[in-house]
Parts: sequence; structure tokens; C-alpha cells
Amino acid sequence: MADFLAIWLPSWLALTLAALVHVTLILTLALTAAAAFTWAERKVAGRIQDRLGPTRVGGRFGWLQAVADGLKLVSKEDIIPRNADPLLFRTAPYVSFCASFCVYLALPFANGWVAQPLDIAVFFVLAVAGLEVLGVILGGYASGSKWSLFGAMREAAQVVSYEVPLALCAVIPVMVAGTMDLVAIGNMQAGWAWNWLIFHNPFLFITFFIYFTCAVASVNRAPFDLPEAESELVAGFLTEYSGFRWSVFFMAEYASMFAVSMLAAILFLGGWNGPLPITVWLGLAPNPATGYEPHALLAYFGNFLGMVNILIKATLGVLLMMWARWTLPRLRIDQVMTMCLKYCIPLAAVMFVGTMIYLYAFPVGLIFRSGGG
Amino acid sequence: MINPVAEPVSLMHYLVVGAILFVCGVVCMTAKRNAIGVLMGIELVLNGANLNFVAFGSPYLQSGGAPSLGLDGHLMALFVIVLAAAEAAMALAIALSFYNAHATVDVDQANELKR
Amino acid sequence: MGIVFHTVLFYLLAILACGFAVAVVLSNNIVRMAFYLVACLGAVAGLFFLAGADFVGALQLMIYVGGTLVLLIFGVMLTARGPLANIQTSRAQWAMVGLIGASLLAVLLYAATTAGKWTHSGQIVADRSHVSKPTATPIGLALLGVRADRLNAERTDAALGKGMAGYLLPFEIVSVHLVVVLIGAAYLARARRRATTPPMAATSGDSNNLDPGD
Amino acid sequence: MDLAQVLPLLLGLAWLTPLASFAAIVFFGPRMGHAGKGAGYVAIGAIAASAVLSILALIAWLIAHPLGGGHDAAHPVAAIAGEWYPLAVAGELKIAIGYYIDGLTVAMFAMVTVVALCIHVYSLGYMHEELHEVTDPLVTLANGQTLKRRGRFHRFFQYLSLFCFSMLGLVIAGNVAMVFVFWELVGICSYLLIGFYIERKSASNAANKAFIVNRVGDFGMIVGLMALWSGLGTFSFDEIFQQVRPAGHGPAAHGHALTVPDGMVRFAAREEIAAIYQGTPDARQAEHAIREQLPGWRAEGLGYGLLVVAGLGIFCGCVGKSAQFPLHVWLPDAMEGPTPVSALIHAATMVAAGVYLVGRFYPVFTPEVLLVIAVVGCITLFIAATIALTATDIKRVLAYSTVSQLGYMMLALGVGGWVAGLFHLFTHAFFKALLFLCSGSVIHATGTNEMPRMGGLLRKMPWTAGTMLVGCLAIAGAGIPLVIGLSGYYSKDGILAQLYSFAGQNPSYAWLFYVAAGGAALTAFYMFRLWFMTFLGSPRDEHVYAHAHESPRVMVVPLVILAVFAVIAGWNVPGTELGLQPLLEQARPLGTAEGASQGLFLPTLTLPAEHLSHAHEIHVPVTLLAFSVAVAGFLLAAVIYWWRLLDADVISRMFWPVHDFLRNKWWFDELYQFLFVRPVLAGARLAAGIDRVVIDGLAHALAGAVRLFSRFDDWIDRLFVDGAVNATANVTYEAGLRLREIQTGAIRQYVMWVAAGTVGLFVLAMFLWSYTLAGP
Repeated sequence: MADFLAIWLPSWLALTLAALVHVTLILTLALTAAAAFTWAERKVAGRIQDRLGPTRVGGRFGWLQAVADGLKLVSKEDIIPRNADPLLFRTAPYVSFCASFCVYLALPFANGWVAQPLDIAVFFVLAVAGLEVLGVILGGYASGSKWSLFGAMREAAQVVSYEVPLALCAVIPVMVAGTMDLVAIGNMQAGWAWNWLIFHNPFLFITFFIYFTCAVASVNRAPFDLPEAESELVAGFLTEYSGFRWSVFFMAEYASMFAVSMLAAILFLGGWNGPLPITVWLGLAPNPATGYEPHALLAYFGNFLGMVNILIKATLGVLLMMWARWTLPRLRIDQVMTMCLKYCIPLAAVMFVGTMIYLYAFPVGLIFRSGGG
Repeated sequence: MINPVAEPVSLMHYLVVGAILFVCGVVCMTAKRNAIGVLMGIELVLNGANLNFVAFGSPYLQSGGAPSLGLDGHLMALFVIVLAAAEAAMALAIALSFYNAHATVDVDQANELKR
Repeated sequence: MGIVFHTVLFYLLAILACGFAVAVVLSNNIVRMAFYLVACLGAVAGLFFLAGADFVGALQLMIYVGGTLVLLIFGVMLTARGPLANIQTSRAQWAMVGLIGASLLAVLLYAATTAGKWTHSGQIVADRSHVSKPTATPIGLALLGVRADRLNAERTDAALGKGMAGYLLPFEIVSVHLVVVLIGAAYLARARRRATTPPMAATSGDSNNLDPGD
Repeated sequence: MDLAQVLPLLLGLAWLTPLASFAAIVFFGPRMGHAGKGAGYVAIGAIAASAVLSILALIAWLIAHPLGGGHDAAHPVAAIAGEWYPLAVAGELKIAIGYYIDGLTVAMFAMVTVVALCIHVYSLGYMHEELHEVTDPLVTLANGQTLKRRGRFHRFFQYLSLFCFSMLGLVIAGNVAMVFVFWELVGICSYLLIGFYIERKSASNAANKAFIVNRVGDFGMIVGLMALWSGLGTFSFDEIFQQVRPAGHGPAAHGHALTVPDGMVRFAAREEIAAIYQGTPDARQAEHAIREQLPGWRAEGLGYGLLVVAGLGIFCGCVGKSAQFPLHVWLPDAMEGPTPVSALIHAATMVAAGVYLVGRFYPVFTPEVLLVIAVVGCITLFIAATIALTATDIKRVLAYSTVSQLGYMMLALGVGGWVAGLFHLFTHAFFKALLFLCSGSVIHATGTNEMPRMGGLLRKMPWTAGTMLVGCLAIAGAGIPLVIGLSGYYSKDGILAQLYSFAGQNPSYAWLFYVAAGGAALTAFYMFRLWFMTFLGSPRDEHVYAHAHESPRVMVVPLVILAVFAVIAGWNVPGTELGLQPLLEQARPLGTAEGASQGLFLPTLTLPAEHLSHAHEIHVPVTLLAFSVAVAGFLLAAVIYWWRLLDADVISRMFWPVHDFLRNKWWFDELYQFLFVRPVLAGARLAAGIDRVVIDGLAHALAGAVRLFSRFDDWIDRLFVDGAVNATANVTYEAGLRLREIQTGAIRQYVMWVAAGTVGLFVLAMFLWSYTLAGP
């Protein structure tokens, strides 16, 4: 896009404009998603608890509930406790949000539709996603309340621990693909559903579930929401927050959920490729068998379909997390750590070795068409 | 008057930033009495050095014909980061241990062996 | 007249990095220091990206900012109680430190500004002709002992053995070192109570069993 | 099926199975069943498997080489020789685990394993008290109590297995080195088993005695081995026999006459050979000349002496192992071991190994050596038989009987009766094992070894008495003359016939025959004396009698089996020539069928061919004579001990010098004590005194001198060396104290100094650089 603009504009201006466009698009998406998920969460919770959930605001299904919530939060009084460290207390939510927002920089939405193509996209995503915890810790400390501090401590322990199995699980598809470039990984899974990496071998199939468990834990969702366990810590690190700052934390959480789900979709579930090669049939994607190259506009439309595809997959992931939240009871903190250290890490390591052996034994792959990059 | 933003950056720029970070780190190590503050100073020093490594290894800052460190710079920086992580874990453990024993983290109090 | 985007970004990040570094030095509150350090290191990671070292940059983010600093803050929060958070240094010491810091800075700046003289061409400037090359694969191969970046038409496999060895051994040493550190840190920072009382008593919460001398 | 492959396999397995059992019991013995009872079953299983394999091997051998064609000397049955595993090759010397299998080997395997199996089963009952804690009444501890110890059931069977392995290895060995190894191994087993009740002083003494006396014999054996090795350059039986009995050599019709090997001739003629080498420039020509000279030298008798030495040396070892005349003293004492051990090792197998080895080495022995063997055997048989007359310990009677019978075998071999000697070995193995086991049964029942305390046990122990009677009849050579008899009848007749034949050829050595015939009478006398004293008459000790009982079935069944063998071992299968004697005839070594030529040193000596003794005019009178002397001995025993027409005590008082002489075993022990033990002990004391006075004195004087010097040295050390060191240390310490002030322990200061130092260094470097290197 920057190159396209550079035809008319000086390069620095073109770059700046392109960056602004990307940022706007991503921000819009993230905020929209957060809003939509707040509503969805309420509806899902209601349905699971045999209630209706929001029904009034904005029609039959309470469509506008999220907007109403937002208005309420923005209009609330901004409170900073006396014991708080004002600077850190103010900064913390933005640190969190920044981190979870930056993840989208490297996440592709379709073939080539990515804000910043990175050779090490997987690595970058994992690194940046891990920064979200910093805001939580700072916020918890700066609140000057022991509930908050406890929450922050738990958050630190939990996230630092769960980053290990999460990264291990993410490395396994990377090993199969032979690249950390998410676009390349996504394109590799084009075609039928059995080209998806989750079906590449039995170890990867198990890995997906470990990944999802660890992802849930690393974004502090129930049943791993120890940092904000209301039955023990009032609201954990969020205790002293209210109004807009609280909503920023909230948006960061939803954005993170969506991001890890999207990463799961790309790494395991075929990314923007549907279960059937429909885009190839419709002539919207290049066909390697016939050497067909679609027109730019057709390819654009194909990419759009792909984006819809990946958003559906990511949304399904988030809904799954909601389902888990309203179904499973919360674990104790020692159970959480046991889960990580005694089950997830060894299992992930076994899957890693298993996949390695599998790749060594079947270099071409049994089901997967082209094993490795 | 040269417009600074119109010129491409050179190696010197990176080295200057590295130098500032390094000196900040040294000052931090020297001035802070808090053990963890000293630790942060060490991190700053390491980062200043790392910046130099990366700058020397950067393909963008290479002049015609001048050999750059290339990948070696990256790898050195990588090892520095990894070892810094190890060092931080160790130093923190020591600090915690010290805190448990003396109820303070003031490094000036850590002079028992002198007596 | 034009603006080099690269340069603009560089200045932005450089000012951030230096500013936060100075803030670390000047701040007295240990937690704020940690926060400034995070920002500073993040900016340095940005500088790494800018210099084409994206893998190192990501590593910086992941390990330094994500790991080490969380650890650091952990330590801060475990030890920061009341007066400990602000331990003051005397003015005389500050003066001494400032003097030495200034002279060191002068020396280093002198070295940095004369960096161009170190080479025969006399000038080291940015060369925009280079295209961004992926670095993750060469780094991985180098850690396994193969210097892919030095393989070219003239120096083929035969040269692999001499003079262009990779970093396999340092890599292994570092990994073993990490394990040792992990165990050592866990041992050093373990709870003291366990050393003198059986684990059951320590976790049962029955304080009568605990040795008051602990 | 190729016999040359099947037999090594079968016999090798039979040989190694007991080793496996031994290893298993060593490691798991105490945990096998209750108190190690399972160890017995393991050992029995192993030896039973061995027996089955050995009998299979015997059958295979008989199928391949049927008996009955008469002895065909023109087409002798070749032995199967080979190697399983070469252990080491050093130059010419090759040491290997090899085998040498002929009819004798196969028969020995079958005999040893069958007898051993019977004795194993018997031991299961005999040793049962070792299953629990044992109180040994014969051992008194320092605190006056009797010894209590844990049972050693498994250990007993472990040793038995090791012994079976060693004995079978000795039999199957393919070379002399291997024979020697297993020779020592059976010695070790014997030592271990004699000393089984190690806490008893007598048992440990007996074990030591057996071991040391055997060493004397083994010394001679090593001399013989060295002579053989230096002369022949090989240890393998096969190669030795080929060199000593080359085909087509000698005046005899079938060739294979005894020949002094080239190596021995060369050794004796080394001066002549050196002269030839000096006189002839070309080595090949010299060698050729030597080759031409060899027959001449041989005819001169060069090297014959070495052959005699070799033969005597080997026989020396056999004297020790088979308890022959000068070295016979250990065997009676060896009765300290458990009775099954006496039966297996000290009657049936190990002591017979000496005879076996003489038989195996028969082709190597010159007539002179054979005469020595005969004389030694004769002396032994007479001495032992006389001592047995007065012994009252039931086992000692049997032990002297064993020595005496071994003397018979040696005597037979010495006068050319190869088949007769070895035949007696086999029959003796069966009936002597039987006799020992019966005596064990009696001891088991009465708890005493002393015959004067027994008597009248026939009613209490009918099976034991019956089987023992069979054994006595067999050893006495009972039978219907010229018609049929027990096994001993055949073997002893063979020996006496050969002796008669020999005496006819060499009148000056006729006394050998008379002594042997007299020995037959003595044998009958002391055996029936034993039987009558034990089983007939009235009980002499009511207490013992009251407690006596028949042994359990597990002990009686082996007795019956062995009794059957004692009866039939001498018979051929009716209507055929399938029997032990034809088998041995077939196994006869090459070149020994024709009798021996005149020896070099004893030119008048003639060893008649053995088949001559089968002639009617020799056979019939000898048989009748043997029978009559045996009956005479029996009658005398019956008169004294059964019908009690004469009082034994009166007789012994009447001939008290003789009685005392025999009672004290010809004073042999005292003689050896005086001749060897005392001087050795005195020498040892003398050496100890010299050690104490002279050497220790020297050492003490030296030590004193060193101490003086070191005191001086110490003074120097203190004054100068320590002074210097202390001064250095003080200076260092002072310097350290000063320098310590710099080490404030404040890390921030250190950092500051490092930074300042860096700046200083940089400035210095810039200064130097700009004014020296980069200067104009």
C-alpha cells in the first residue's frame, strides 16, 4: 500500500499514511470485536445459565448493550486511590492495551493481508502478547491495595509459567512448516481440510488442545482467572479501577482472547483457508494444478472471503473460551501451577519430540500434501 | 544547517545511543543503593553493549567495502540477552536471599565479610 | 529536501531509549525505575528492528521485557516495603558518580564519533541498497554450527570446516548454563522454613509446629 | 549325523550343565526354596541332565562303532579330537579348551554322571539336617558351648555341582594343560568338601593335608608337563600320541611302537647339533644333515631319558591324586568330609582320576615307568590292605580299601593290563560308591563311625545290610568260578591274570603277583570283618542300637541302583559282546596291544600283551586261585567275627607288635611328621629367628640412624626453613592487612573504580596512540 501511495506522495508521507490506515483498520477491528464479545459474553452466559441475557437495549437481542455499557463506563467518575502511585496507575491500562493491540501488527487476515509482514511473525506475536502482563502487574502494584498486589503477583507467576508451554506448542507447527512467517504457514494449508496442520499428525492434533488450554490460561480467562478471582481477591488487580481505565483493561483482555484464537486458527486450523478449496473452484485463488492466476480484483475478493473465514474461526475460538468460563469452576492457584508445570509442559515436550520423530519417519507426510516448507 | 532527519543514520548514531545507555547503566550501578537498582543498571549496561553489537552487525549501516560483523553481531547479542536473563534470575535469587537474611536490600549493608 | 522515514523513527526511538534510561537513573522509586527500564528496553528493541535485527529484537521483547523484567518486578514487589523503596544516596556520592559518569560518557562519545575513522573508507553511512533479509533461518543454522550467511559461490562446503564455524558449542554451553541457573536460583530463593521443618508441618498451617527461631 | 559333531556337543553340554547349576546356586542358593532346599533339586536336575546326555553319547558311540567285531588292531577306532575355543596362542604354545573323545571318555562320562546322580539323590536325604540350624557336638567353642551354626545345604550341592563340572572337564579334556587345570579344580572341590565341617579342627586339618600332599604330586606333574612340552612342543593329546606313536614305526606288526620323539632326541643331542651348525655354513644343509642323523641318535638312546622323566612326572601327579604309596596318607583323613563326598570324590571318581590319567597317557610311558607304576601300586595295595585289617572306623576301613584297590589298578596298568586296570576302575567305582553310601546310611542311623559300637543292625536295616553285602561280595570278587560272578570277580581276575602272565615272563618280578593275590585275601577278610561287625552278632551298644533305623527311601533307592550296577557292571549283554570290557578293549590306545618292547634301561623286562592273559592255561588257574584266596579271607573273617571261634582281642594281643604297627598305620604319619613336618617347622622357626634378630636388628639400627639424622634435620627445618617461611608469611600478612583497607566491600565503589579505570586506560591509550603510533 505504501508503494502504491508513493507514486503520488513523498515516501515518508506515503509510509505515514499507510501506517495510519493500517492502524485504523486494526483498531477498529479490535474495538468492534471487544464490543461484540462483551455482548456475546452476556448472551452466552445467560444461555448457559438458562437465562435470556440482555434483551432490551437495541431491539430483541439487546444488540446495543455493548454501546450502552461503553457509555456508562466512560461517564463514570475517574477514581485514583490515595495510596496509589498515580503515574503508574494511569499508565498501566494503556500498557496492557498497547501490547494486545500490537499483536495484530503481525497477524495476517488473509493471504498478504497483514500490517507488517514479518519473517518471525510467530515469535513476534508471542513476545508481544507476553507484554500484556506488564500492565496488569504495574496496575496491581500501583493501586496500593493488597488485593490488587496479590492479583498482580498471581498474574505474573501464572503468565510467566504458561508462556513456556504456549511457546512450545506454537513451535511445533512452526517446526512442521519450516518457517515462522504466518503468511507462509497459512498458505501452506490451502486446499482441503486435511491440509490443516492440526490433521498433519496425531501429535499436532493433541498439541492443538494443549495450546488452547495454555492460551486460555495466558489470557487469564476462567477457569484460570486467578488474578481477578472475585471470590478471593475482590477483583484482583482490577479492584481499584473503574470507568474508562477499567474498560481499557477489559478491551485488552478481549483483544488478547481474539488474538490467541486467531493465532490458533492460523497455526492449526488452516488460517484463511476453508475446509473446501472453494476459492480455487471459483477462480478466486491461483490454481497450482492448472497454472491459473486470478485477476487482481478476483484475488482481492478471494482474500476477503479468506478474512471472513479466519474471523469466523477466531470467533469460534473465543466462544469456546466463553463456554469454558461459564461451565468450569475456577481452579486453585496451586492447581493452576500444577496444570502448567506437571501436565502442559511435559505433554508439550512429548508432542514436540513425537512430531520430530514423525517428521523424521515420514518426511513427506502421510496425509499432509507437502510436509514442511 | 543540515536537516537531521533528511540524512540516513550512520553507525555513529547507534553508537552514541549505546554509549548513553551504557553510561546511564554505570551511573545507575554506582549511585543506587538498592540491590535491584544495581541490577537494573547492569541491564542497561548490557543493552548499551548489545546495541553496539547489533549496530556493527547491521546490513543497513554498512559502508561500501567495510566488513560488518554480520550475523556474528546478532548472535553475540543473542547470547548476551540469554545470559542476561540467567544472570537476572540468579541475582534476584541472591537479592531475595539477602533480603530474607538481613531484611534489607541496601548493598551498602552487605559488608559482613569485611569484618 | 526529503524526510528519511528510517531516520525519523531512529530519532524517535533513540530519544525514547535515552530519555527513559536517564529517568531510570534519576528516579528514586524502585517500581517506577522498573517501569522506565521496560520502556527503555522496549525502545531498544525498536532500534534493533530498525537495524534489521528483527530476531534479536523479538528476543529482546520476549526475554527482557517479557521475562526478565517480570522477574525484576517480582523481586521489587517482594522486597519493596516502606522505606526500602526509596533508599537515598548522599549528594557527595552523586557528585562523584556524576563526575565519573560524565568522563566515561565523554570518552565513549569520542569513540563513537570517530567510529568512521576505524575503517579505511573513512565513512560509515547507511546503505539503503540492502534489502531486508530474513535472519531467523541463518541464526538458527548458525546455532547448529552452519554459517549459511557465509556460504556463497566461492566458499562451498569444503570451507565449512575451517574458519567459519558456527555457534553450536556456545549454544550448548549456554543452554546447560541456563539449566544450572534455573536450579541454582530456585535453590537460593527457596523458602527458608523448609530447611528446618518437615514439609508437612510447613504447609499444614499449624504454626505451633514451627520453630520460632526461623 | 556326524559323530564328530554330535559327540562334542552332547558331552560338552553334559560337562557344562553342572557349571550352570553351580553358578545358579552360588548366586541364588540361599533363596532356593526353604533354607536352600531347592538348590538340591537344581543340582540333581543338572546332573540328571548330564547323565542323560552322557548315556545318549554312549549310545551314539556304540551305534557308530559297534562292539563285537573283535579287536581289530588294523583298523583302530580313531578318537575324536578338536577344540571348542582357543584361549591363547603364544608362539608355538597354544592353549585351548579342547576335547579328546574315545570309548574311554564316553564310558567315563556315563559312569561318573550315573554314580554322581545316585550320590546326589542320596545326599538329599543324608544332608537334610543341614536344612535347619545345626548343632555340631564335635566342636566346642571357647566358652564351653557346642557350636551352633546355620545350615549349609545349598553350599554342599554347590560344591558337588562344581566337582561334577571339574571331573567331567578332566575327563573330556583335549590337552594336558586343560587336564592340569581341571586336575587342580577337582583338588579344590575335594579341599572344600573335606573341610565342609570347617569348624572341626580335624576337618580343616584333613582338608589342608589333602591339599598339601596333592601339591607334592602336582609338583612332579608340572615337571612332567615341562618335559613333554619341551620335547614335543604341544599339549594336545592327539599330537602327543602321533609323535610318540608314529604310524608304521617299529618292529611290531601293527606299527605304532613307542618312539622317542624328534624334539626329545634333539634336546638330548643338542651338543652334536650345535657342532653340525658350526661346521656347516648353510642352515638348510645343516638341518638336512641333522635330519639324517636323527635315527642314528635315536638308536643310541638319546632323548629316552627325557621321555622317562616325562612319564615319571605325570605319574607323580597321579600318585598324589590317587593316594599311592608315599602320598597315600591324605585319603583316610579325607573321611572327615560328609559320607556322600567320600563316596563320590574319594572313592568313585576323583581318586580314580589318577588311574584314568595313567590310562590316558599310557602310550607315553616307557617300560621303566610302567615298572615303577607297578611297584608303587603293589606296595600301596599291600600297605593299605594291612592297615585296613585293624581299623575300627567304618569309613577308614573303606578308605584304606579304596587305596588298596587303586593300588590294584595301578599295578595292573604297570604290568601291561590296560583294559584290566581301567575295567577295575569302573567296577570299583560302582561297588565302592555303594559301600560308602551304605556306611553313610549306617552312620546316619547310629550316629557313630566306630564299628565296635555297632553290631546286629541287620534286623534294623535290612536294605542297607543287603546292599552292603552285595558290595562286599563284589569287592571280594565273589562268583561261581569260570561261570559267572559279580563285577569285581571279572575285573580282579583280569588283573591277576595279567600279573600271572607278567610273572611268567619276568620271574624276578613274580612277587608282584603273590602280593596281589595275598591282597585279594586281605580284601575279602577286611570287607567281611566290616560287614560282620556291623550287621551281625549282638548289639554292642544298646543306646546306639535302640536309635538305629532304616534310612529313608531317598537314600535306599540309590543304594539299590548302585547294587544292581555292582552286580552287572562286569557282564556283557547276553548273546552279544556288548559290555564294558569290549568297550574298553576298543578304546585301547594305539600301539599298546602288543605289550611293551624292552626298555633301554631295563632290557630284560618284558610286558606281555594283554590278550595273552585270556589264554586258557593262564585264565583258569588264576581264577581258581583268586576264588580260593578270597574264600580263605572270607572264612577267616567269619571264624573270628561271625562264629566267634577265635577272639579278636586275643589275637591282637598275641601279635601285639604287628597289631600296633598296623593300628598306627605303619607309623607313616609319625614318619612324615618326623621327616618333613618337624624339619620344615624348625626351619621356619629358624628363619623367623633370623628375621627377628638379624633383619629386624638391621632395620632398627637403620631406623635409629634415620631418627638421629631427622632430629638434626628437624633443627635445621625449624631454624632456617621455618624461619624463612614464617618471615614470608608475616610480610604477606602485613601487606594483606594494609591492602585490606582498599577492599571496602561496597560494590558501588568497585563499579566506580572500574569506570574510572576504564576512563584512565582510555586516556592513556589515546595518549600513547596519538604520540607514538599515529604520530607524524
